[in-house]
Amino acid sequence: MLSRKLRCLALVAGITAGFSISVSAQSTNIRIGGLATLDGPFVALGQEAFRAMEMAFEEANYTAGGRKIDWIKESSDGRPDVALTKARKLIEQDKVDILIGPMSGGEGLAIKEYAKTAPTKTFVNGFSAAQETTLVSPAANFFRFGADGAQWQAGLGNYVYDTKGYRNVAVVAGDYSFGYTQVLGFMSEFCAKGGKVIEKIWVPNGTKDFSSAIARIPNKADAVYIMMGGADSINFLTQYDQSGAKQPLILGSNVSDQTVLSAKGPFQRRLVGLPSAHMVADGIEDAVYKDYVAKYKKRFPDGLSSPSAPFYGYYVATKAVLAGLNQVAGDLSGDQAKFRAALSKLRLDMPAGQVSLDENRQAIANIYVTEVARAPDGSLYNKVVKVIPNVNQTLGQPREAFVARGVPSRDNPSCP
Amino acid sequence: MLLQIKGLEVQYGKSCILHGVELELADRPLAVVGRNGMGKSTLCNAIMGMVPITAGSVRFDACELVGQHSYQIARRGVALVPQGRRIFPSLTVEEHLRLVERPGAQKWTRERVYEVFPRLFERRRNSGAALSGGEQQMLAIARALLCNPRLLIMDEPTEGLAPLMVEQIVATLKGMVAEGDIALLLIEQNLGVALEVADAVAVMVNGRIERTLKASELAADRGLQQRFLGVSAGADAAVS
Amino acid sequence: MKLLLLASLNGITLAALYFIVASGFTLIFGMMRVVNLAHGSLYLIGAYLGHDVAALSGSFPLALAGGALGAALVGMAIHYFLLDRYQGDDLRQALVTIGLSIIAADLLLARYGGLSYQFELPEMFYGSMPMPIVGGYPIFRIVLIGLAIAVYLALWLLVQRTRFGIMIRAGVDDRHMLGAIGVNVPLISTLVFGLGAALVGFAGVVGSSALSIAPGEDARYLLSSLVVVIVGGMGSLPGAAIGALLIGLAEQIGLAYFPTYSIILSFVIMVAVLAWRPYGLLGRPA
Amino acid sequence: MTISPWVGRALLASALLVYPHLATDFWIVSVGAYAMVLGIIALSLTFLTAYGGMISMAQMATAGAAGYALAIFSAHSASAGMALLPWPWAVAAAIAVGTLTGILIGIVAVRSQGIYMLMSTLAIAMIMFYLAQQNTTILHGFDGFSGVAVPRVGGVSLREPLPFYFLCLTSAALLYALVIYLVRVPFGLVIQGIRDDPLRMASLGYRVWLHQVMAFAVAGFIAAVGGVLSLWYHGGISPGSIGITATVNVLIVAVIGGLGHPRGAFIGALVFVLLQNFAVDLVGSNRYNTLIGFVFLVIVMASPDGLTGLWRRLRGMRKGSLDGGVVTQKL
Repeated sequence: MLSRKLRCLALVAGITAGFSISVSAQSTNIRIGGLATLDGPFVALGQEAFRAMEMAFEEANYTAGGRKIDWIKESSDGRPDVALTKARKLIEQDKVDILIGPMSGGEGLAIKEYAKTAPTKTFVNGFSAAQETTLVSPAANFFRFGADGAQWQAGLGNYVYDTKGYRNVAVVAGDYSFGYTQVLGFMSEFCAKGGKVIEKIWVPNGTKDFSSAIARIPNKADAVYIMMGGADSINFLTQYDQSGAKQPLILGSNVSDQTVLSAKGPFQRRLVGLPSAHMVADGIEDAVYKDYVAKYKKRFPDGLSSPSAPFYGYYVATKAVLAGLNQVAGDLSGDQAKFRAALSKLRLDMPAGQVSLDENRQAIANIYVTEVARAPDGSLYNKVVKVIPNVNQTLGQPREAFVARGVPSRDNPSCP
Repeated sequence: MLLQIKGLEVQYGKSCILHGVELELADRPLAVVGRNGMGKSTLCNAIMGMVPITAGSVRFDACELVGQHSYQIARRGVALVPQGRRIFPSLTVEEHLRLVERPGAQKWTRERVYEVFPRLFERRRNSGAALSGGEQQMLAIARALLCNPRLLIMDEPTEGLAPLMVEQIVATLKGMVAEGDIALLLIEQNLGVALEVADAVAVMVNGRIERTLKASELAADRGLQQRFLGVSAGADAAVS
Repeated sequence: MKLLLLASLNGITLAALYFIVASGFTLIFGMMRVVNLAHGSLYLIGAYLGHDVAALSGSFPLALAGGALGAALVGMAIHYFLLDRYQGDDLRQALVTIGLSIIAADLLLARYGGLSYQFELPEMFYGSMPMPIVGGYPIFRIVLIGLAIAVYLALWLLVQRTRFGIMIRAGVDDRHMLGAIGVNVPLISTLVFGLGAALVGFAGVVGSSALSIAPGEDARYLLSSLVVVIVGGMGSLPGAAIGALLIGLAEQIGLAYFPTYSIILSFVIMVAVLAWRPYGLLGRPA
Repeated sequence: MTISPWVGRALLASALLVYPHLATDFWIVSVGAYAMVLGIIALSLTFLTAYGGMISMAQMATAGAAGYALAIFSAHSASAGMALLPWPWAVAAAIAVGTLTGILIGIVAVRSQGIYMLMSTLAIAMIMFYLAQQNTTILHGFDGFSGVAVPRVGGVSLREPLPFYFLCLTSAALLYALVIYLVRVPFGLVIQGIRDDPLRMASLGYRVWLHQVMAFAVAGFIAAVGGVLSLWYHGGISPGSIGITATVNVLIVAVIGGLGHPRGAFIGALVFVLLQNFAVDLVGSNRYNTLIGFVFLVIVMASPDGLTGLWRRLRGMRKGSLDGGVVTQKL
């Protein structure tokens, strides 16, 4: 009895000691943690995220501000709980100085709250795009160099109203906060112009057979705005195509992503010409951007046909961290105060345009209105039809008024 | 010896059902008698490989059965007419027989079974669940015979049957014994049936074979019957 | 009216897919009392293998055969090497299959990545066909109904009309007795497991043509199979058909009329059935 | 080997008390405290299984019910700092909700047995998961609650590593003692009697279903405490906390440790937490799920009652006795 327990304890103590030693062997390197999803529904996005960090670090030769960089990867599965557990491990056990991540909205909210309990570290958002993360009670050490889900839709409402001439639109979107956020982004312009959203069909997360949701789309809708997660949108597009429905589609940001455009399937023929908007577009006609795409293709021959939005999100985040470190010459002393100040003032010239931060450390960036087009090699890409420069989180409205309209929900906003 | 059981032990969880059964059977029919809960059915199932055996050996025709799958035991020539008949309720009579019938020239065929049990032929399209107790028993016996066994184990074949039916079963058994090519191990509560069919009787008490004796010997000794089985002459009434 | 009709049609066609997936599950449980919680993994394996075959051969029928055969082989190996030894210990078998499904999900992710796959259907199955009242309806979803009926009839014939089927039914009734009359139950079990796996592998190819295939679908189809067979009664083929119809209709009609809680509806039906008939509509105690 | 078990227990207790003074915050909270939180939730399952012969997949959902209740009553980032109830009342209400959930689940679950019960409770867990995901007005839908305020007692936040560790340790010890106590009083003996032979207990005049539902109530209470601690640990709760992965994880923890004895829950939780944190370091960030699945599979196949049983058997083997090798477990 005794010997057994002693041995148990010895074992635990041994493991503890072993890992403690491996960590206490600290060097002068800067430790950067990467948190993305390699498991669960967002796995394809997670693979892109780590590719992005890898490419950014390689470009900097794993050095910033004169110090070497140690990169520690952790993976969650899209659940806030798990993201938090992994973030804790990165911060408390792996002793990273800076954490880049996470991937999805709920995770982002959890990490932002956790950031408040670790004020001496710096958190840079990866790709999570929930509006509240930086709009409501932001954390002083949490930075987001990417636009949020509502920003992503800037320009789309005006474009489909003016150019496509749609007046009545039906919405089919994922029944969760990211869906509400994107719809808000789309509707705030579209409704202001006088357009009507005559029906909103919220489909539960995890729905794979959308046929009956499609059946509910009213005939008098000029177009259908759709927004759901990657794999789900492929199902939707297929079923929409097969149902014989004729109305044109307007794509939420996830639906026009490369992870969807690159997926193999017969629905593809339906996509050409469909409008969408995002913080990046693979059809940007710009030498810097083309160079970025070329580097991606060269570095990741088994990757997508061009870098995806999550890749861009993590790439910009990593680039921002590196730039900040360079500005302070790698000096993270004083609980990283200097580094954070440098981050706040950064003006980054990124492949998709300049990025700067507002007072909540939320990105102000270009948004690209696009249409899906077919490249000469047969692959699909988002052709830029309009650039909306310097979109801020409140979509150009005064902050108080914007916040007062409340968090996006099933019924907010509304213009039937 | 056709069947030779040595030191057979069976446990269910922590409770011991058989502890050290010793039994031998040659060509002549042997009956095992005993009160309820003494382990008779467990003995049958153990021979057939249907319950895990803790210790001991079961040799059939000089071949060890312990550790073999029950289908292997069945293919060696042991057949069981189990307690409660265990007819497959979803199968028709015909399907029961098709299931066990082996191709090639065999002593027992579907035709012969229907000859012996004409009632089964009449009911061949009925499902096992729809049969009466006696019909089920005929079917269970027919199913075992179609395996063309060298040893037939019958566990309480007359249990719950009407007296007329019991007589018919006894007659069938006696006929089989008379033909002489199937050895019979008969488990019986009904002492009258046991004594009428078997030559020798093994008495089972608390998971052991207490004693093996000639059928005539037990028949004659009411004291012994009372002691081992708690029965008296009344039990014979079923047959007489 | 049009919406109700469309939703019902969608429900029936979804039920067809659910039935094909669940038929393998119920067959395996009925014969062996194995709750195969790796059923969803076999669905994924079938779908991915089918995709590989289609990529190599360009043939949809070959993909169907490849998915079914691949899943069958994997299923038989699982049964022979890992499950057969725990016959009768159903909890242990459930746990082993949980472990397998965790490993399978991860290895499939390593092999096929996180992207969604979808089959290029033969041209004749693609698009929609005209129908009264509802206007048009996807051809492949009608084909799905046909496939489900074909699977049902084939299984029915196999179970009712062949000696193998007699063995399966006898095994469901009393597998120990089946062994005692000389039937090699372990072999039959492995074959039945293979058959069940083949069905779900086939369903994987069909399902990823009608919908799509991606990591995470394993858990989804495992859950839907569980719900379908628990409602219908574990081990019963007509039960699986009834359960699939109920669940498919509930999901689609729910999605059409009260989408917010539609996804809960099928689980509520299941709990209601369990509370009223603990072994399902057509099931019976083990 | 001749030292009394009490000495061993005292040593274990003192080790658990000394440990947080030697370890880093990560080892105190993310390993030590979290293993105890997870262990408490798994304990509720082990209690049902070891003594009641029942497998419930809804224990994470039960814990989640308590967690959600506490999140609603407490201050959190969405309620802008206003708590509905003072925290002791909120905790009491949360534990009441968890216990009640356990009772309700039990009423449905005890209508079936064995593997059927496993499946029906899995279905109930899924209902609760989807309910949490779809209800936006009360349960905040897909995002759930984040930034839940953790109470301060006497100026000390319970979220600080040491207070939180000792809170978890005390809860775990008390619940463990509760289980050990319960199984020795008449109620526990009846539960075990029902596990072994429900018909016999029914014929002796015991109301079988009532006792089984009461066992679910006890399990619900234990899980509810785990749910409260888990909410404070994570600072929030979302549908994913009670989804299929989390649900299966509780089973994995209990099985790795051993379903035969309450201590298995904590041993399993410790192993699981270590694996979850360090499997990445062993096999790289890509295939750590394979490792977790493989460890689970090996333990399931090697030992029907997990690591506790394996340990017992290894000891038996070394002593040269065979009886240690036969561990039968009826479920």
